[in-house]
Amino acid sequence: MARNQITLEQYIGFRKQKEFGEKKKVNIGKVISFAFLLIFCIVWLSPFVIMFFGSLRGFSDTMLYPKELFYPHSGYTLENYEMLLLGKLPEGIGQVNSVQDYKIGTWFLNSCFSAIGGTVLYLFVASLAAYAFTFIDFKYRNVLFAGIIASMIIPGAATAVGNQSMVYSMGLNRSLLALIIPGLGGVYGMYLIKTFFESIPKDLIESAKMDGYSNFKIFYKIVLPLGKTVLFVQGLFGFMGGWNDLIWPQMLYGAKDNDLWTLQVGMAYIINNSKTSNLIGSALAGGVICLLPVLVMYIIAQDKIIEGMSSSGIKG
Amino acid sequence: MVLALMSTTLALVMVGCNKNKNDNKNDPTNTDSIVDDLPRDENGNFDVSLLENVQLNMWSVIGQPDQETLLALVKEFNKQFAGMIEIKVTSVGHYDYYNALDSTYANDYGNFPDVCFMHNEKNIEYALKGYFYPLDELIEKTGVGIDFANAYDNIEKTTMYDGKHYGIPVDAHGYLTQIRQDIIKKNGLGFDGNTRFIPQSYEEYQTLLEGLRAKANSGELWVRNINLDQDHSWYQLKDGNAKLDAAAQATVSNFYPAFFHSQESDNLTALYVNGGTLADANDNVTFAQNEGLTKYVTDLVERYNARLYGDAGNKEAAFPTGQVVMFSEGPWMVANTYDIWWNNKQLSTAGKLGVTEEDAADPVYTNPYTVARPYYMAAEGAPAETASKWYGNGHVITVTKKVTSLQKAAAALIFAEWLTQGQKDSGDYNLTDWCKAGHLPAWKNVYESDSYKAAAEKSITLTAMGDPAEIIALESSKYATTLIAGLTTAVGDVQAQLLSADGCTVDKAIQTLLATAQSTQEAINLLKLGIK
Amino acid sequence: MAKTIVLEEYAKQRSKRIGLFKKYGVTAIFLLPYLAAFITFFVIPLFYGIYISLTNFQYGKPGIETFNSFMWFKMIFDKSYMPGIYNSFWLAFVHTIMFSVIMVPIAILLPLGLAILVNQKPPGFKLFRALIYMPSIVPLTASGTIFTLLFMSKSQHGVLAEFFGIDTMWFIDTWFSFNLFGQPVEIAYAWIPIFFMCLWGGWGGNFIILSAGLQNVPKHLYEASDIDGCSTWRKILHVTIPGIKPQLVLCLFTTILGYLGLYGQNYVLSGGGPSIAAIASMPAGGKTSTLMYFIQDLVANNLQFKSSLYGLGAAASLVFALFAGIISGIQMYLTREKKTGTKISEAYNKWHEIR
Amino acid sequence: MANLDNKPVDGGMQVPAKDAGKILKKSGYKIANNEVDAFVSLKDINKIYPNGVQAVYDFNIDISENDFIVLVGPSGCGKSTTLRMIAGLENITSGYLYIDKVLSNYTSSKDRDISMVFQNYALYPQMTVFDNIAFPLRARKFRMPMEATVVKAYNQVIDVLDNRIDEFKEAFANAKDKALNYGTTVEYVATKMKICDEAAKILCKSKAASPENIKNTAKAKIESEINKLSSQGYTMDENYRLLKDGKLQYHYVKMSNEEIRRRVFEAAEILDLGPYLDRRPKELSGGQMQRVALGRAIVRNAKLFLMDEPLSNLDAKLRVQMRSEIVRIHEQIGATTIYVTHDQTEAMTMATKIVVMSKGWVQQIGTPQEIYYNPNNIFVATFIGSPAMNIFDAEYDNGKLIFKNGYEISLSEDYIERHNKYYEAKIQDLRRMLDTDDFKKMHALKVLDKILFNLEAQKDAYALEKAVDDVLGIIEGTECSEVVKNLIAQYKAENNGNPKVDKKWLLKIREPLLTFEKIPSRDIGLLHNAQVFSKEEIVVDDTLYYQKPKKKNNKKNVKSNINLNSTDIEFINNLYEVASNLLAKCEKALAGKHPIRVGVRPEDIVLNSEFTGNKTEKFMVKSNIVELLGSELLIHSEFADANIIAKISTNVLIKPHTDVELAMNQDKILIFDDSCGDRI
Repeated sequence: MARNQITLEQYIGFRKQKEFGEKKKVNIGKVISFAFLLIFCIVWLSPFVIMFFGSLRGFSDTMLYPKELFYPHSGYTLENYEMLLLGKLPEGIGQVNSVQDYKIGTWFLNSCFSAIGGTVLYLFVASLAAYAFTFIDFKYRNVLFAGIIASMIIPGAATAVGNQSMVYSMGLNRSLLALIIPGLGGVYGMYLIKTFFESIPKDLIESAKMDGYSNFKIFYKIVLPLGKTVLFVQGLFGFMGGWNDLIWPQMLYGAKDNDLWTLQVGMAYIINNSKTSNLIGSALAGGVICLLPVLVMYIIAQDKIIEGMSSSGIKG
Repeated sequence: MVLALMSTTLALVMVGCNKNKNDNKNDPTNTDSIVDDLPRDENGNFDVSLLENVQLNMWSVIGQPDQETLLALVKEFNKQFAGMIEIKVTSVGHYDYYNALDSTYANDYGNFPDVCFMHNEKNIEYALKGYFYPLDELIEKTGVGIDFANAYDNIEKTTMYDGKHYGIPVDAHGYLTQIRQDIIKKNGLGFDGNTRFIPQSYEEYQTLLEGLRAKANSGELWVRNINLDQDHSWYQLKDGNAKLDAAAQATVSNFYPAFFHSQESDNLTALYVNGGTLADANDNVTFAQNEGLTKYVTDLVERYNARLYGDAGNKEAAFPTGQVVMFSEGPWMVANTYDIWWNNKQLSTAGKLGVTEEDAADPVYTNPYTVARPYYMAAEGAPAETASKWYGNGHVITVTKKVTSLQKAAAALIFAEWLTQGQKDSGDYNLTDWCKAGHLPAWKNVYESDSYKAAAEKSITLTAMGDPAEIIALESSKYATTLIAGLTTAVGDVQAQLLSADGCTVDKAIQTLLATAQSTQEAINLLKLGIK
Repeated sequence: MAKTIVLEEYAKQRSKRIGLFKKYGVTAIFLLPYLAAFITFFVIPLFYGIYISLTNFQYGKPGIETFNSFMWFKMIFDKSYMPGIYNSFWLAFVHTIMFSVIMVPIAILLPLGLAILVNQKPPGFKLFRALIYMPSIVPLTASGTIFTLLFMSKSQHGVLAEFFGIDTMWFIDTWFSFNLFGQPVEIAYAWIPIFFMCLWGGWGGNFIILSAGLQNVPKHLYEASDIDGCSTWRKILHVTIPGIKPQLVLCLFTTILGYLGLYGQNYVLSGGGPSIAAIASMPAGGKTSTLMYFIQDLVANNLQFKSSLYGLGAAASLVFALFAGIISGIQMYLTREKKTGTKISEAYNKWHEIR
Repeated sequence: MANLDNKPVDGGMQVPAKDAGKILKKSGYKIANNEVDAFVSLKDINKIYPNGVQAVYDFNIDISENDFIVLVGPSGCGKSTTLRMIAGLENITSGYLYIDKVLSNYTSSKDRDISMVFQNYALYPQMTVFDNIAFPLRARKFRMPMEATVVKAYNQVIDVLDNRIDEFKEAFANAKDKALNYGTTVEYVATKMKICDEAAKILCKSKAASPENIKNTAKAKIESEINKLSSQGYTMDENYRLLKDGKLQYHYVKMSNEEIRRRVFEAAEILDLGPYLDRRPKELSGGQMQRVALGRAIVRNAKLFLMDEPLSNLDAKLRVQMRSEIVRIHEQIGATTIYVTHDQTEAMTMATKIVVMSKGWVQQIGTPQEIYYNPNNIFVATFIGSPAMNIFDAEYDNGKLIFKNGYEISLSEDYIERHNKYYEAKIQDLRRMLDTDDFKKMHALKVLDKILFNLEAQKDAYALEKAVDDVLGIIEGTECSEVVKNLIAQYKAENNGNPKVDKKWLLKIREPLLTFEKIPSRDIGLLHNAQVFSKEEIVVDDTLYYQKPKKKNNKKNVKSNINLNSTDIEFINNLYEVASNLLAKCEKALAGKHPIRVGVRPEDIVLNSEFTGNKTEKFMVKSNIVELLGSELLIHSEFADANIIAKISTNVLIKPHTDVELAMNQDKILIFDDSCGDRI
C-alpha cells in the first residue's frame, strides 16, 4: 500500500488546522451550480439518448407502441440501419420508393472527402500564405494582407452565387473537388494561423537562415512543428465545418445528384421523406451515422477543441 | 498548390469554352441535330435487323412495385433484339425524376438519358424546354410502324403540342378510392338494397359518409380489424371499447368515414370532371374560377367539420383496423395492399380469430375491401360530357435530344412500338403485361384485345378503372408543374388549416384557393420574365 | 567574335538575378496557391455575382445573358413591380430579423449564465463544460432528426405529443400576427421547434468563449474591488462585465450574423412552411421562411427558379450581404480602439491653476 | 457599511452571557481590545493551507501608527500571505489580528478600512485614470456630518451676490471660454469661487441677472428650510453642520461629485498624474500605472496601507524613483504602511521596521540598522545586504577560528564567553524539548517505524518483540503510555504469551503515538531552522514550502483530506531525530573543537594597508574580478575555499588578476552556529 509521504511538520499542520477549525467551507455557490448544471446537462443531453434509442426501435413499434421509447416493445432492432445502409425494407412497411435514393455510404465518403480533404488542403495552402505574410518581406505585403483581412467584412452570401456559377464554368459542377477548392480562399483560418505564426520569435527564423536553411526548410522544419497546435485546432474546426456544412453542397449538387451529395444534404432529404412514424426511425439512424464521426472526434479531442475555441475567443 | 494553379487556368479556359454548348437546343421543334446514319439494305430500306448493338440509356420514373414488370419487359425486348438494340434502364425514384432531369441536363449532359419513360403530364413542359424531339418526322424517316390513330385521343393529347407528338403514350391511370365494403354491408348502408357498396354519384357518396358518421356517433357502427392475425370479430364502436390492442383499435373518436383525399390527383379530377381547366391558352390560371373545384374545396371543409373526413394518422394503418372506411390512393397501392395484406384467408376460415360462419360464408366479408373510381366528384351542374369521367395521368416514352443519330432514334422508336403495339407470338400485346400491374392501356387495339380483357377481369384495379376513353388527361402546358403545384398547395393548405387548432371555414378555404391561384399566376408571370 | 564580359560583372549580374528569383520566386511559391484561390473563389465570384444580378443570366448557360436594367433589384425593392416576390422577400426579411431579435439575447445570456455557474468550479466542471458544448457539434441534420421526432404530431406519435400530451398539430397555426408598415405578418407556431433546435445547439461556442473570458478576468481585480468596498453587484458591473467585454462583443456579433443566415433549421424542420396562400408559389413563400431560405430556394432547391430566376438569387444574396456587411461594420466600429480624451486633464489643469 | 457605523464595544467588558450576542450585534460585531496599544497588532498568527502546508508560523508584531513596516524574504516565505491575511483576502487559521484595537479576524476586507496596492496594480482596464482613482470613493458610503446643504448653498449665493458679484461674473465668463474647457461651467465656477456645486448651479442658472430677486427667493428658501430642520429637532452650527442635542449628527452618504473631484485631483497632484487623468491603464507606462494604483490607495485616507510588492514589475531605474516617491508619500500622508517585498534594498531604504521572514518563520524584526548589523542568524545575515555577506566554513577551537586554509583568527574573551553561554542555553533548551511527551512519542514512532521496516524485511521476530518493549520504555510516563501498554498486554494475552509480531498490530500501536500538536511553534521553528540552515541539510521536499508543487507530486500535495488517524502516513523526517542530533552537536561544540561559520560583510574586508582599526592578520588573495561601482570597488576573489567579495573605497585602484593584501575588521566578525545557523 502506498503511503502518504509527508513531513512531520506537515502532519502537525494538518492536526492544527483541524483543531483551529478552518474547515473547508461548503461553498453554497458550488453546490447550487453543481445541482443546476447536473439538471441542465441531463435535460440537454436527453435528445442524444432519444435519438440513439429511437434509431434502435423498429417502425412497427414506433407506430404501435410509441411510448415505449427506451425499451421497444419488440426489442432493439437494427432494421433502420439496414434500411439506410442496405436498402433492405423491413417487412410490412409497405412501399417506400425514396429509400432507393438513399446512398448513405456514398454520402458518408463524400463528406469524409470534403471534410478531411478540404481541411488538409486548406491548412497547407493557408499556412504557406501565412508564412509568407509573416516571415517573407515583399513589396506591398502589408497592403495585400490588409486588403485580404478587410474582405472579411463581406459575408459569404455575397460570393456564394458567383462561386456557384464560377464552379460551373470551371466544369467542376460534377466533381467533388467543388466541395473543397472554393474553400481554399478562406480568410479567417489563414488569419488565425498568421496570428499564431507572429508569436513565433523572429530570432528563431533568422538564426535558422544563418544556419543556411531555405524558406521551405524553415517552413516545414521549424514553423510547422511549432504551429502544430494551431494547425490542429484549425484542422478540427475545418473538419467540423466541412462535415456540418449544408448550404454549399446543396447549392452545388442541387436537388438530384445524389451520387455527389454529402451526408448533410442526404440527411436533409431523408428527413423530408421521414416525417411519418414509420420512417422516423430511419432518419434517426441516419442522424446517428451522421453524428458519430464528429462525436468520436469530439470525445477524443474535446480538450483541444475547447481550448482552441477559448483561445480564438480571447485573441480574436 | 499545383492544383490551385491548375484550377485557375482551368477556370479561365472553361469560361472561354463553355459559351456555345447549348446553342441550338432551345428550339423544341428542331431536329437538325439528328444525323441520318441509318443502315439500309440494297433497296434503301431500313430494317431492325440491320442495327448493330445500338445502346440506349433509358431513365424510368417507375418505382416499386411496377419496376419489376417494366424491367422484365425490357429484358424481354433486349432478348428479342439481342445484338441489335440494348436498352439500359436507370430507375430514378419518381420524387426526383424531374429534378434529376433538369440538373443532369444543366450540369452533366454526358449522362443525360436517350430515352425517357416518364409521366405524360410533364411531357410538353420538358419538350418545350428543348429536351425531346418531335417524333412525327422521325417516325416517317425511320418507318417505324407507330400509328397514333390507334391511341386514345384523350391520352394522346398530353404528348402533343402545336400538332406535333413529343412522346409515345403508354398508359393511363387515376387515383382509386379504396372502400371497406364489409363495413358498409354490415351496417346496412349499401345501395340498391345493400347489394352495391360503391357510391356512384355525389349524392350517394354524401349519403354514405353521413350514414357512417351517424352510426358511429350513435355507437351502432360495426367495425372489425382485418389485419392478419388480429381478432377479426365484429364489434360496435363505443368509446372505451378497448378490447383490442390499443394502438390498432377503432374508436368513436378516431373513426372517420373517409380519409382526406390525396392532394395529388383527386383535386384534378374534381377540376376536370366539373369542366374546369388549370390555365387557358395564354397561361392565365383558371382553376380557381371553376365552380366544381370550389365546391370540392368547400366540401372538404364542411365534411371535415362534420367529421366525415379526417386525418386518422397513417391511412394504410387505419384502413384495415376500421378506423377509416374509404380513402384514395394510386392504383399501384391496390395491388400492393390487396395482395400483401388484406387478401386475408383468415377471413374465410370460420371459428378462428372471431370469424363466424356467417362471416366466412359471405363473399363481401371475405373480400372485405374493394376499389372504385371517384364517381362522386361530379357536383351538380357538371357538364355532361365530363361528368362521368375522371382525371388520370400516365406514362410516355420520349426520345431526348441527347440522341444525335437516327439509328438510335430508330431504336428508341422501335422499343416504343414494341412496348405499346408489339404482340407476342400468342397475339397478346406486350402492353397487356404492363397493364396487369394496374394501368389502362393508352391504345385502343390493346384495350380491345381479348388478352387484355381477360387480364382486366382478373384485376380488381383494371376493372375499377374501366375504359381509358373516360380518362381526362392534363392539358399540355409549359407550366404544368407550377400549375399542378399551385392547385396542390391550395388544397393542401386548406387541409392543413383544417387540421390546425383554428380550423378552417368555407370562406377561408375559398380565400386560400383564390390567393393561391393568384400566387400561381404570379409565379408563372415571373417564370415568363425569367426565361428568355 | 565571341562576346566577352568581365567576370566580376557577370558574377554581379548573376547574383542579382538569383537574388531577384529568391525574393520574388519564393514569395510567389508561398503565396500563389492561396492568392489564386482567394482571387478565383472570392474576388471574381464577388464581381461575377454582381454581374449575374444585373443580367438575365441563366444558370448553366453563361454567355447568352444580357443586361436587364436592374429587373431583379426592382423586384425586391419595388412593391408594385412584382408584389409576390416583394412580399415573400420582405416577409423572409422580417422573419429573419424577428427570430434574431428573440434568439440572440438568449444565445448570449444563457451561455453567460452557464459560464458563470461553471466558473464556480463545482466538482466535475470540466465534464459539464464538455457536455454543455456537446450539442453544438451535432450536425444540423442530425439534430433535425431528433427535433422532428420530438415535434411530430400526435397521429405520427411525436415524443412530445406522446409523453407530454402536447398537441403539435397546432404548429400549422398562426401564433400571433401584427401589422408592419401596413403589411400583416403572421408568426406561425412552426417557429417553436426551430426555436428549440436553436436553443439546444446554437450557442456552445459562445459558452466556451464566455467561460474562457470569465476565467481570464484577473482575480486581483476582484480582490482590489473587495478592498475598495464593492458590493457583489458593483463587482459584476465594474469587473466582470468589462473583463469579458471583448468576448461579449465577439459573441454578440457572430451570433447575430449566424442567425441572420438561418437556413438549415427551418429547411430541415418545417421546409419553410406552412405556406402562405398569397405567396405560396413564390420562393420561400412560407411562414418560416428566412432570407437565406429565399436565396437557397432560388439558387439551389427549386430547379425551376434556378433555371429562370437565378439572377434574382444573386440580387437577393447581394442585398443580404450588404445587410450583414453593415452589421459587421458596426461591430468593427464598436470594437475599435477608442481615442483618449483630454477633458479631465484639462479640468485638472484648471483646478490646479485656481488653487 | 453597517460595520463602520458602529463604535466597537470593549472586549474586556463583563456582560451577562445571554446578552453577549445582542451587544455584539449592536456594535456591528466589532470588539475592541483596549489592552492592545499598537495600531496594528498580530498575535500568534498562523496560516495553514488545506493541504497541511503551514505558510505562516506564529507571526507576532505590533505596529504603531505612521510606521512603515516592510516584510521581506525570499519568495514563498509567507510574507504575502501575511499581508493578505491583514487585508482580509485570506482567512487566518489561528491567532488574532487587531487593527486600531478592533479584533479584525472576521471582518471583511471592505470593513477594515484599509487600502491596498497590488503587485500587478489591479487597475480597472475599462476606466480612465480618474475613474480608477475615484472608484473607492464611489463604491461606498462615507460617514459625514449632516449638513444643511440647501441653507449652505443659498447662503453662499447671497454671499456671492452681496460681495463677490464681479468675481462671479468674471468666472462665469471665463467658464464659457472654450480654451478653458473645464468640465461644466458649474464646476468651474464652484471651484473658482470656492462655493458648493449647488450654489454655483443656482448662480449660473440665473446668471446673476437680477440679484435682488434671487436674494429674496434665497432668503425665503433658507427660512423654510431652517424651519423644517428645527421642527425635526436639528440646530445648525456656523459651518452649516447639523446638531441634535448639541451633538454633531453623522450619516452615511455617497460622496458628492464635488468632493470626489477634489480628492482625486489632490491625489493626482501628489502623484503628478494630472496629464494622464483621461487615459486608460493600457495607455500608461508601468510607473504611471503604479502611481495610479497608489492614488487609488491614498485617495480614501485609509488608516492602513498595504502594498504587495508594488515595485517588482518596474525596471530598475523606475524602481528607485518610485521607491523614493512612496517614501515621500508616506511622509506626506503619514498613513501606517505595511509593505511586502523580496528586495532587501527596498526594505533597507524604505522601512522604519523590517520583518525578515523565511519559510513561514519570522527570523528577525528590527530597524534596518539592527537587522544589518546584528542579524539573528545566518539567513538574515546573508539575505540582507548587497553584496551578500561572505561566509566561511571554519573550525572553532578554544577561542580561535581556524579557516580551511589554516588562516587563524583569535577571538576576544567576549566572543568566547558568548559562545559558551550560547551553547549552554541551547543544550538546556533542547533537553527540555526532548523531555516533553511529544518528542518522546516521536522517538517511539521512529523506533516503531523501524520495526515496521524490519518486519517488512522479515527480520528476526524475537528481536522485533523486544523492540516493541523498547517503544513502551520510551513513552513511559506520557499520557499515551497506558494505551500502548494495554495494547501490548492485550496482544500478548491473545497470543498466549507466544507473540508473533505482525503489521496490523504494530500499526494499531502507532495510532496513539500520532498526536503531538502540543509542541510549541517556537520549538518547531528552532528545529526547522536546524533542518534548513544546517549544512547537513535533511532533504526536505521543497514543495512543502513553495506551494508550487512539482508536477509529479501534484496530486499528493493538493490532497487536503488525508485521514489524520491513518496509519498510512509515512514521515520523511522526524523532529526527535533532528533535536537529538542537534543536542549531540551542541554538546560536542561545548566540549571543544567544532565546525562553525564565520560571516564578514564585504565592507569589513579591508585593504591591509588602508585600514587602521582593529584588524585580523593580513592575507593575500588574487583578485579575479574587479567591479567599479563609482565610489567603491568590489573585489571578487577566493579565500579559504570560499568566494569572497571585498568592498573597498576607490582610493586605491586594483587591477584584476593581481595579488591583494587584505584583512578583516576584527570587531565586525560574526560567527554562526553550524548546526542551526543562529548567531553566537
